[in-house]
Parts: sequence; C-alpha cells; structure tokens
Amino acid sequence: MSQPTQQRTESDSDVVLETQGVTKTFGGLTAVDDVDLAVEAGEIVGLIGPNGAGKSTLFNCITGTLTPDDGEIVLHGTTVTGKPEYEIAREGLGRMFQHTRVYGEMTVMRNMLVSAKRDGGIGSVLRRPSEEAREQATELLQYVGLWGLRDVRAGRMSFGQQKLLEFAMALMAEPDVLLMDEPAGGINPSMLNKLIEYIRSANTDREVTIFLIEHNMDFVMEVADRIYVLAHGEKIAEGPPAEIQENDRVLDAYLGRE
Amino acid sequence: MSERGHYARQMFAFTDDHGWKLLAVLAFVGVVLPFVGLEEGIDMTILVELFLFAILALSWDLIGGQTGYPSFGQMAFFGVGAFTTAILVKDVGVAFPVAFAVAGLLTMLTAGVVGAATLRLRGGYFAIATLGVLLSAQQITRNLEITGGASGKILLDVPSDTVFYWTFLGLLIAEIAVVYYLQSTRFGYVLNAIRDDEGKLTAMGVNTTYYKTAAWMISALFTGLAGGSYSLFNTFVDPNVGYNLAWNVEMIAMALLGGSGTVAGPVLGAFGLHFAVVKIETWFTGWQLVVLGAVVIVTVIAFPQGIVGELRERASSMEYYKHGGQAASESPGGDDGGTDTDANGEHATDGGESL
Amino acid sequence: MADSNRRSFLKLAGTTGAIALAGCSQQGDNGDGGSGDGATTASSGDSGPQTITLGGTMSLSGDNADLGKLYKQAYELTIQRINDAGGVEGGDGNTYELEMVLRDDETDASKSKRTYQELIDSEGIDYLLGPYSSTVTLPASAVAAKNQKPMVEGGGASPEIFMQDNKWIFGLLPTADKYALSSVDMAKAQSPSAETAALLAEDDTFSQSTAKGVRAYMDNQGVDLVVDESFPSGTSDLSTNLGKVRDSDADILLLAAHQKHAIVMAKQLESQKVNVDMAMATVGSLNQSFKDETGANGDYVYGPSSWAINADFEDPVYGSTSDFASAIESEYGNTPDYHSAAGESVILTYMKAFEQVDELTPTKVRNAIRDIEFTSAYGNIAFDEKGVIDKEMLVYQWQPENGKQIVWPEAVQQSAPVYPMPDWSER
Amino acid sequence: MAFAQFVVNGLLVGALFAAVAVGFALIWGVVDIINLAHGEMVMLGGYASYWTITLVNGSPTASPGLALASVPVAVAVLFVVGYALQRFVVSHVIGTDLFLTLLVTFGLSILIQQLGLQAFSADPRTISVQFAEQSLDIAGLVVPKVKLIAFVGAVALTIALFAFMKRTRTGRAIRAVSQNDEAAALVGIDVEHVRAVTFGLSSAIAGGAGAFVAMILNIQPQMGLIYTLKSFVIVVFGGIGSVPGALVGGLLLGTVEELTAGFVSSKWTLAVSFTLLIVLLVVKPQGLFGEGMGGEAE
Repeated sequence: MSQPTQQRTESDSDVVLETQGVTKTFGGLTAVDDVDLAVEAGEIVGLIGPNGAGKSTLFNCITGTLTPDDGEIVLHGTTVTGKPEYEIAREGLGRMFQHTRVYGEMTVMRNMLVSAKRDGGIGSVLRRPSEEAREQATELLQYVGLWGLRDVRAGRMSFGQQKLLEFAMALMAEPDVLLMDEPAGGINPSMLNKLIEYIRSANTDREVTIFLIEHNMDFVMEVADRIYVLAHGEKIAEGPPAEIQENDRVLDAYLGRE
Repeated sequence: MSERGHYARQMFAFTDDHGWKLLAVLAFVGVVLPFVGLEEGIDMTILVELFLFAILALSWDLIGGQTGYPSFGQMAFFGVGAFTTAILVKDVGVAFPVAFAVAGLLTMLTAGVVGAATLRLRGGYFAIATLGVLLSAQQITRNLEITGGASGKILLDVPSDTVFYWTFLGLLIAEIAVVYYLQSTRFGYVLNAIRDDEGKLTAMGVNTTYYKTAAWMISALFTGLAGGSYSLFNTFVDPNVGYNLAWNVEMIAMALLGGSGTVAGPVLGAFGLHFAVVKIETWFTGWQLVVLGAVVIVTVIAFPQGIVGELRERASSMEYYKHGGQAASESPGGDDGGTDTDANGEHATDGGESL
Repeated sequence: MADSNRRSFLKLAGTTGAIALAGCSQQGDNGDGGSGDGATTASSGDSGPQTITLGGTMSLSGDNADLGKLYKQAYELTIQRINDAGGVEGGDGNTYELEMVLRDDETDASKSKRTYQELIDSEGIDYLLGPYSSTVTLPASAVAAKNQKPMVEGGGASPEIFMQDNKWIFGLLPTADKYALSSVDMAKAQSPSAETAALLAEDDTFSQSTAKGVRAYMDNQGVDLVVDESFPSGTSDLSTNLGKVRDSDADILLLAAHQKHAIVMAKQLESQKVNVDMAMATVGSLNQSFKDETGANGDYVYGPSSWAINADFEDPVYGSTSDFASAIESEYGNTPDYHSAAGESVILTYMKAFEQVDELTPTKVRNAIRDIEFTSAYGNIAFDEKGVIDKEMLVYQWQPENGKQIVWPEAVQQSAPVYPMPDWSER
Repeated sequence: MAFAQFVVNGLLVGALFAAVAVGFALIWGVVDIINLAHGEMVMLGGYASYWTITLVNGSPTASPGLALASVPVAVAVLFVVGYALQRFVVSHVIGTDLFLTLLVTFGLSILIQQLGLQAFSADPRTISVQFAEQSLDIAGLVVPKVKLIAFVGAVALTIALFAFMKRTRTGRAIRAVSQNDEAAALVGIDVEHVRAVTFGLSSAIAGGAGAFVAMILNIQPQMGLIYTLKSFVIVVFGGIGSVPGALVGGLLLGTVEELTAGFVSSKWTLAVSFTLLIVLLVVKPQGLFGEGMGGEAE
C-alpha cells in the first residue's frame, strides 16, 4: 500500500487505530482523499485543519457512521471497514461528539449506567445494573464533579456540565481509543485547564489512547503528542506540535495561501 | 421531540416509587372488589373498560413514550388480537385461554415483521408508516372472508364478564409489573436512551435494533392480548371495532395527558380520561364529541407535560437547585456555558432527530 | 324528558363509579337496581302517575346522524302524544306516563355494550329501544338478552341479528337481505324484462347483507349479474364503477349503500352516460333531501321503503298514517320516512304490550310483544318466531310529473313505473 | 381504451386530492404541524361555497359562473378560519412534542366536525352546476364537464399557491420561516404572523378544493377524515413537506386508485393506497421524486 504504512512496520504492534487510503466523496466532492494515518497505543493525537478539511468526515468513516468509498479502517490490527457502527464501538472505540450529546431526559446517573460496557449475555440486560457499574459510575461522577447532580435530568444541566458528563460517559465504556470532536469547543476558558487535566489523566491513568479534532490551537498544541493536518481532504502534514507549528504547508493551508 | 414534551419523561427515581405503589393499590383493590359486592353489571363493565384503556395507554407509552418511537397505529395489533380470538373461538372452536395465547403469539409475530420494516424510520415518518399499517390492516380485514368481511363476527357464546374482569385486571397488573421492572434494568435504560439520542447510543456500541424491536413486540403483545379479550367481551367485532381509529388517538391522549415515559402517568391518564368520557356521554348526549374535543384541546394546552409529568418536573428543578445548579461544577462567574445550554445542548439532543 | 329525580339518581351513579375508581369498597349498593323480573320500574315517587322509562341509544352524531334524527323525532313526539292523551292504560290497572332516556352511540359498536348496561343498571330501565344500524344493534341485543330485557328496534336490519336465537329482540324493519328484492321483481315484470343487472355495494354490514340477499335472489330468478363490485365507505367517486356498468350494458343498476353514495350515483349517471332501465339505491334515495340535492338528476331513480306515507292505516295515537305524517311535519319541519314510522311503532309496540300484561315485568312484556298484533301508522305490526316483522318492501320512483310514487307492487301502485328510464340523450 | 379511461378518471379526481394535500404539505413543511383537522377545512370550504350559492340563488343550483364565483368565497372564509385557528389554538403547541400537536389538531377535527353536524345537519349536500353535468367525448373518453372545471380549478389553486410562495414578500417570508424560524425572527420577520398566514393559506386552498368537491361529489360534516388520510398518502408519495410533490402525488394517487378500481376491484382501492404508503416510506422515505423536488417550495 502507501508509504507511511510500510515505514512503520516495525512498530505495527503498537498501532491501535489506522486508516489506509481512506477516501469519501459526496456527489462529486471529495471530502476525504486517500488519507493514511496511524495512532499508537498510549498516544494523544490531534487532527487539525481548516473548516471543511474533512476532519469530521474522517471521524465518521472511522466510527462506521459513514462507509468509506475506498480504503480500510484497521482497529487493533483487524479491518473493521463496513462493519456496523455499534460493532466498531464495541471493539473499543469510544466517541465524543462535536455538539455535546447526552440523554437529555434521563438522570445523570442513568446516563452513566447506560454507557457502561455490557458484560454478560441477554440475561444481564434484564437485570438491574451491577454493583461494579454503580461504583464505577460513582467514582467517575465524583472525579468530574457531577456527583451532586446525579439525580438531575441531564438535559437540564449547563452545556459545560453536559460536556463533562459526556466525557465521563465515554470513560464509563472503557474504550481503548477515544475519538473526541472538538472537546474544547464552547467551553469557557476557566474550564479549559480542567479539561486538559481530565484528558491527560484519562490517557495516563486509564490508558486510553486519544485521537481528537480541535480548532483551539493552544489547546491542541499543549495536549497532543503528535498532530495530523488535513486540508481539502488530504493529509498535508504530520508530526509533533513543534514541527507542525513550523510547517509551511500548514501555515499556507490555514492562511489560505495556495 | 422537544422542549415541553420531554418534561414528562424524567426523574425515574421518582417513578420507581410511583410504579410500585400503583401496582400494590391496583392489585389490592382490583382483587378485593369482587369479594365485597362487585357483580356483573355496569360497574364491572366500566372497570373492565378502565383496565382496558390503561393497558392500551401503557402499551403505547412503552414504544411511544419510553422508547420515543411515536407509533400512530397501535390499534393494528389490537385488531389482530381481536380477530384471532374471534376466529379461533367461533370458527375453530378452541377454548378462550388457548385462543388468548395464540392471539398474543400472533400479535408479537406480526409486530416483529412490521417492526423490521418500520423501526428504521424516525419521528413523523415512523408515525405515518404505522398509521398506514393500521389503515391497511383495517381495509384488508374488511375484504377478507375469514374475518367476516365488513359484517365482522358475532360472538355470543363467550365466557362471562367476570372472566374478563379477571383477564383485564391480570393483564394490567402484569403489564405494570413488566414496565415497572424493565425501567430499572439496562433494557429500560437503553429504551430511554434510544428516545433521547439513538445515534449517540449506537456510537457507544449498542445495537439499538434489538432493543427497539423487543420493546415494540412487548407493547404489541399487551395490545394484542387486550384486543383478543375485548372482541369476546364486546360479543362483537368488525373492522371498525377491531381497528378503532378513535381509540388509536385516545390511547395516546391518555398517555400524554397522564404523563408519558412513566408507569403511573398512562395508567392514571387512562382512568381519568375514560371516566370523563363516560360521564360526558351521559351529561352531554349528542354534544359529547364537541365537549370531548374541547376537553382534549384545553388539557393539552394547559398541561403539555401531563399531570404526572408536571409533578415530576418540579421535583427535578428542586433537585438541580438544591445541589447548586449550574455552579455545582463550574467556577464562579463562569456562566458562559450556561447560557449556551438552551441554544445548543437542548437542540442537539432533542431536536436533532425528529423529522 | 329529564326530571330532577333522574338527575340525582344519575349523580349518585356517578359517585359510585368515582368511589370504585378511588378504590374504596362502596360496591354493595349497585347491581340490584334493575336485574331480575321482579324489578320495579323507575318511578317518580310521590303520588303522581307512575312512569315507565324507555331507554336506548341512537346515532345522534356520527355517520348516521341524519337518520338517527328521524328516530329521535318519532320517539319524542309519540311519547309526548301518549302522555298528553293521559298515558298508557297498563294491563295491571295502573296508568303510566312514558319517559325516555336516549343516549348517543355515534354509530360506534364499541359503545353499545357499556351504554345499554348503564341504562339497565344505573337508569333502571327495563324496556329497551334499539339503536340505529346493524353493527350497533348486535352487541346491544346481546346485552338485552343477557339482562333479560326486551328490546324493540326499528333501525337494525341485518338478518344476523335475528339468527342468534335471541328471544329478547324484536325488529320492525324487513331484514336487509330483502331490501332490493321487490325492485328485482318489478324489473322482471316490465317490458322489456330485465335480464342483466349491475350491483354496486358499500362495504358496511347492512349493504353487504343487502347485496348478499339480492345476489342469491337474482341467481334464483335468472337475472344475470354482469357487474358485482363493492367499494369502501370512504369512496367518494363512483365514476369508474359506473363506467363498468355503462360498458356492461346491464339492464338494471342496484346500489346498496347510503344517501351519500345515492347522491353521487344520481349525479354521475349522467356524466358517465349510464343508460339503464332502472337505477335504484337501497337507502337514502327516497328522502326529500335526496331530491333537493340532486334536482333533475334524481328523476326516475328508484328506492325501496317498508312504508307508504300515503297508506291509510289506523293509528292508536295519531289516528292514521297521514295524521302521523303531518304531525311530524308540523312539529319538526321535515317529512317522515319509513325510519320515522318504524320509530313511532317501536313506542307503540311497548304501549300495546303494557296494555296487555297483568303485571309489568320484562318477561311478561316480552311475551306480550311476541304475540302482539295491531295496526299503526307504519302498518300491521306482528313478529315472526325470529322476532322480525313480516313486511315486504314497496318500490318508489321519483317521477318528474307526480313526484315520489309507489310503483310496485302493482296492487298498491300510485303510478306505473317509468320503465325503462329515459336515456340521458332524451331528457 | 379502458386503461386510458381509468387514468383520466384518476387524474380528474386526483387533482382535487392534490389541492387538498398541497395545503397539508405546506403546513407540515413550514409550521411542522401534522394537521389532523385538514379534512375539516375541505368540509367547511364545501359548505361555504354551498351556502353562498344557496343564498344567492335560493337553491344549491348554480350556473358555472356562479359556481366558480363561490370558490373565492370559500377560499377567503377558510383563510380567516385557518389564520384564527393557528393564532388562537395551534400556536400554543408549536415546537412541542409531535403528539401534542397531533392531539390538538385531532381535538379541533372532532370539534369542527361535530359543530358542523349541529349547524348543517348530517344530510349530504351537493351543488348542481347547470349545463355541466354532461360529459365531453374526447377521443372516445368520457370526460364530465364539471370534473374538467374542477380539475382546472384545483390545478389553478395549486399553481396560484406556488406562485404566491415564489413571487410575493409573504411567500418569501414563509420560506424563510420554514428553513430557520430563529434566523427569520432575527431579520425582523413576525414569525407568529407568518405561521398563521401559512395556516390560513393551507386552509384556504383546502377550502377551495372543498368547493369543487361539493360540485362534483357531495359534502357532509363527517367527510373530512378520508381527505386527511389521503393527504397523508399523497404527501408521502410526493415527499414530505414538498408542495409540488404533493401535486404530482395527488394525481398519482387518483390514478392508482382508479386503476385498482378498474382492473382489480374498487373494494381494494383504499387497501392498495395505504399499503403503498407503507412500502414507499420503507423503501423511499424521501418520496418518489427525491429531495430535488422537495427542497424548492419549502
């Protein structure tokens, strides 16, 4: 296949998520064009690019919301392209949405419990949630500071509170890889540092590999180990934050010089 | 669905309690009444109808309120059940309990088939598709030989009203117990999550098809069993009785006016509205539908979240502010996020998927 | 018709229901209100004349409210006339005033069981008036049988009602299967004699019974059925079916349906260029409103009736058929038709039965009705062993010169039928 | 020949269904209301026209000119009725749960129907249009004159609505509200008023169609339900919320029904259209003509 894949053959065992030549077009417009990228276990990887660069489309291809026209999605070394979204998610891929999505009419606690990783067969579905799940939910809610609101209808909370809840819900599912679409979007500055802290600790303490789209440059440069840059659907750069900041093609893309 | 409608469906900790009490009171009163003088007659007939409508409202609510799939053709299953027992008892000559069981199975099967086709549709599309199912079932039944065509089936050799009193009471208690229990399980949580944001749930690794199909089938089962008993109770069924278009709307009105997404709401809504209908028919003979129409309009406008829902929303507000509300997790002064809520947060979860 | 007593009784019944709903055990006081033969009739107490309350439901709203209105008028006026004349001389020596409780069933068969049960238990009614339409009558008649209360009805004509071995139901209309037969007889007797027929039937119980009856009859009489179509009640346009009739060259056209479709047929016969020798509609083609709405297009259209407004029958309340007709007309401003006359005779049947029993119990009254024989504005009233009146349908035709005329049977005809109907090109 | 005749029958009556459904689609698209009382607007329109003619002539018999002149009366009356209903009743449930709006319009439906029953009695009524009951013979096909008038009238109503939406300021405001009511409010559009006007237009066109129904068929207080149900089918045929789609859908439904009546049996007409509704929704929820047609008039 294409070059980057071959370059990293020696480290393949560490790669948890990989896209190989992923292409997606909508009625003649190519939203994602032959994109290769790889996320290794334990990394925090950023995905940036100007508006309309195809970042969200790429995310949707990875999660199975969209099926790529061409190319493969590889999760833990197995191809998952074309599988239903929920199956891909079950294989350890978590996701947070750009517009925060929680179950608005359920209580905070139930939002957590319904997000728990399913254990056991049909029978477990028809039982009350296990003690472990409750403990885990309690711990996570205390961690993000929502424990006091556990019996409140989630949709009643503020946007920031919902964002934290969604983050806690994502962790509740114990993902290996967590895809975050603009986690910092719409959050007030005072909460931003808290968020960075949460993401870091999820990454280190809970061993969640994180792959995030972000527009807030300060945020992404601070939190990410490595960054991919998309423009017009194509991958134009990759590397550590410092390198990306110096990259001419990236600057051109952002400043519209082409 | 959005804004006002959703207040009706929250704070489940509150409902758990309610469902339990309702179940206990209903079971006690229902079982005791026949031993303290309830005989066959008008009171028993009205009680049977109250039970019947409570079963229907709760059935609708399981799929329409709890799962958020707005079925607008639930009476299709009632008709399938009604005609199944009518044919089995009258033409095949099987005993009522057997016919009853077959009716339940057949209705669930029908729901499975219909669900496979329609449960992929959302919001208004689903509502119309299910309405289409009801209407074509009615028309097809009208043209079939086996169902008695337009003339329907006369069923005079049937069990006594007392048998149906116990049947409907048992069905209602069973249904309340089932829904009440399911609400506390992962299954129940998933149904509510489907209602709130099915896409999110799928992204979190849940195959929603199984859950919503199962909910639809349970809902159809109780509707079908109610229909299966009703045709014999009424001693007559034709396509207008079996696929009653007025009831199709009434059961939804009952669930919504009581408070949908709860156990107590639909049951109390059914009791209240049907009792009102009975009284209106006596007091406003000839004008009863005018009054009923006005009552429905005024009630919906005055209590959009239903009666139980109204209580519920107050409880939720108290809970939120008791624990500091917005300030609970945000630094003081940082209320930018708060103002964003209604514009973004609510719409993303509530408005995104409908129509 | 409501007095304060009934109101308070009704409130009491309501309270009982409410208590039952709330779950308290105040149930002992009901259920004995009206069951069993020995029950007393609801009486207004004091020392005034005793009253007998008749009760039933009618299509006061809903699809058949136009016909339900006719029954209600006839019931009310007849009861008023009886009371004005001093009431009913009961066979037990007492004099009774009649009262009536009439509920609205909206022509909804899922309402009749509860409503009739309510009338019996809460209103204490022992003598039931039947509803309109066969579907509502079926469950209602089952309630009557179960509670052993007689039910006399003038609005349910499906033969199924009387095939259930129900000893408590009596019908004053010829059964639906007979509705179209005399029209076929008439067409057979004309020259040229009808050999082929087209049948269009609405898909409701009544019309399907009519179609079934006439189908068998035509088969028997050697009339060839060349078009045989049913259509849903919701159908508003008959042109494709009428086109089939035109292309089939059928001699006669029978429409088994109600007034709505009778009007559409009359309008569209011309536009679809249907030239048949006879076009008849089973229900609704004989009302004045049919003619008013269709104008010249309604000319020559036939319809069956179990009653002749100009027949000369003696009537114990009004005097004669024509007196009855003019009484209704002056009171309500519309001409009565056979529905009205049947309704009137429902009340009279009870009156006659009350006069003949030595004790007023539902069973005795029922037995009296079985053997009853009298004449009313409607004609000779007597029931066969199934409980149906023995009556044949007359055939009427709208004639441009004379208006509505009885044209069959020949023995009673006012005018000869204009048969064949003139072609549209010649009108 | 039979085939052509059935198609003609279908198109003639289908245009009326279309005019009814166009209003249904409009209000669904713009105000997001599934109006279960829409059929009652047809009924009221029919009576408005009927009483106008009766008032002028003393009987419901009219020359073609008077019959046509009664249509604008029905349109105007129903516009006012629709405007008021939205303003005073339906506006209370705008933007709430789908079923709350369904319940309110259902309540309106029975209320209007029953009040109609009390006011007009249950007797079916019809308008006789003089000289128009006969048929034209066009290439061997039977084409009733009165139906031809109604066909042209119904199509004209639909086109007038379409032109109104495209050409007028109000039309543009309606489209703006349908696309984004919040943005429309920001640029100074009185959203409440526009919604009420839309409801008025929707009812007006249904009322106009009702006047034609009174001429070619008949009217009754309980006639509304079947028109509401057919509107559902048509709107699904044409694509939900699409005005031009509804026109085509109506013609199509008429044709399908008459072909069923002609070649199978009239007793299956409703069963076939309701089943088609389900199949279409499942297979092609965006309607037979896809999004392309749907987008335009919304």
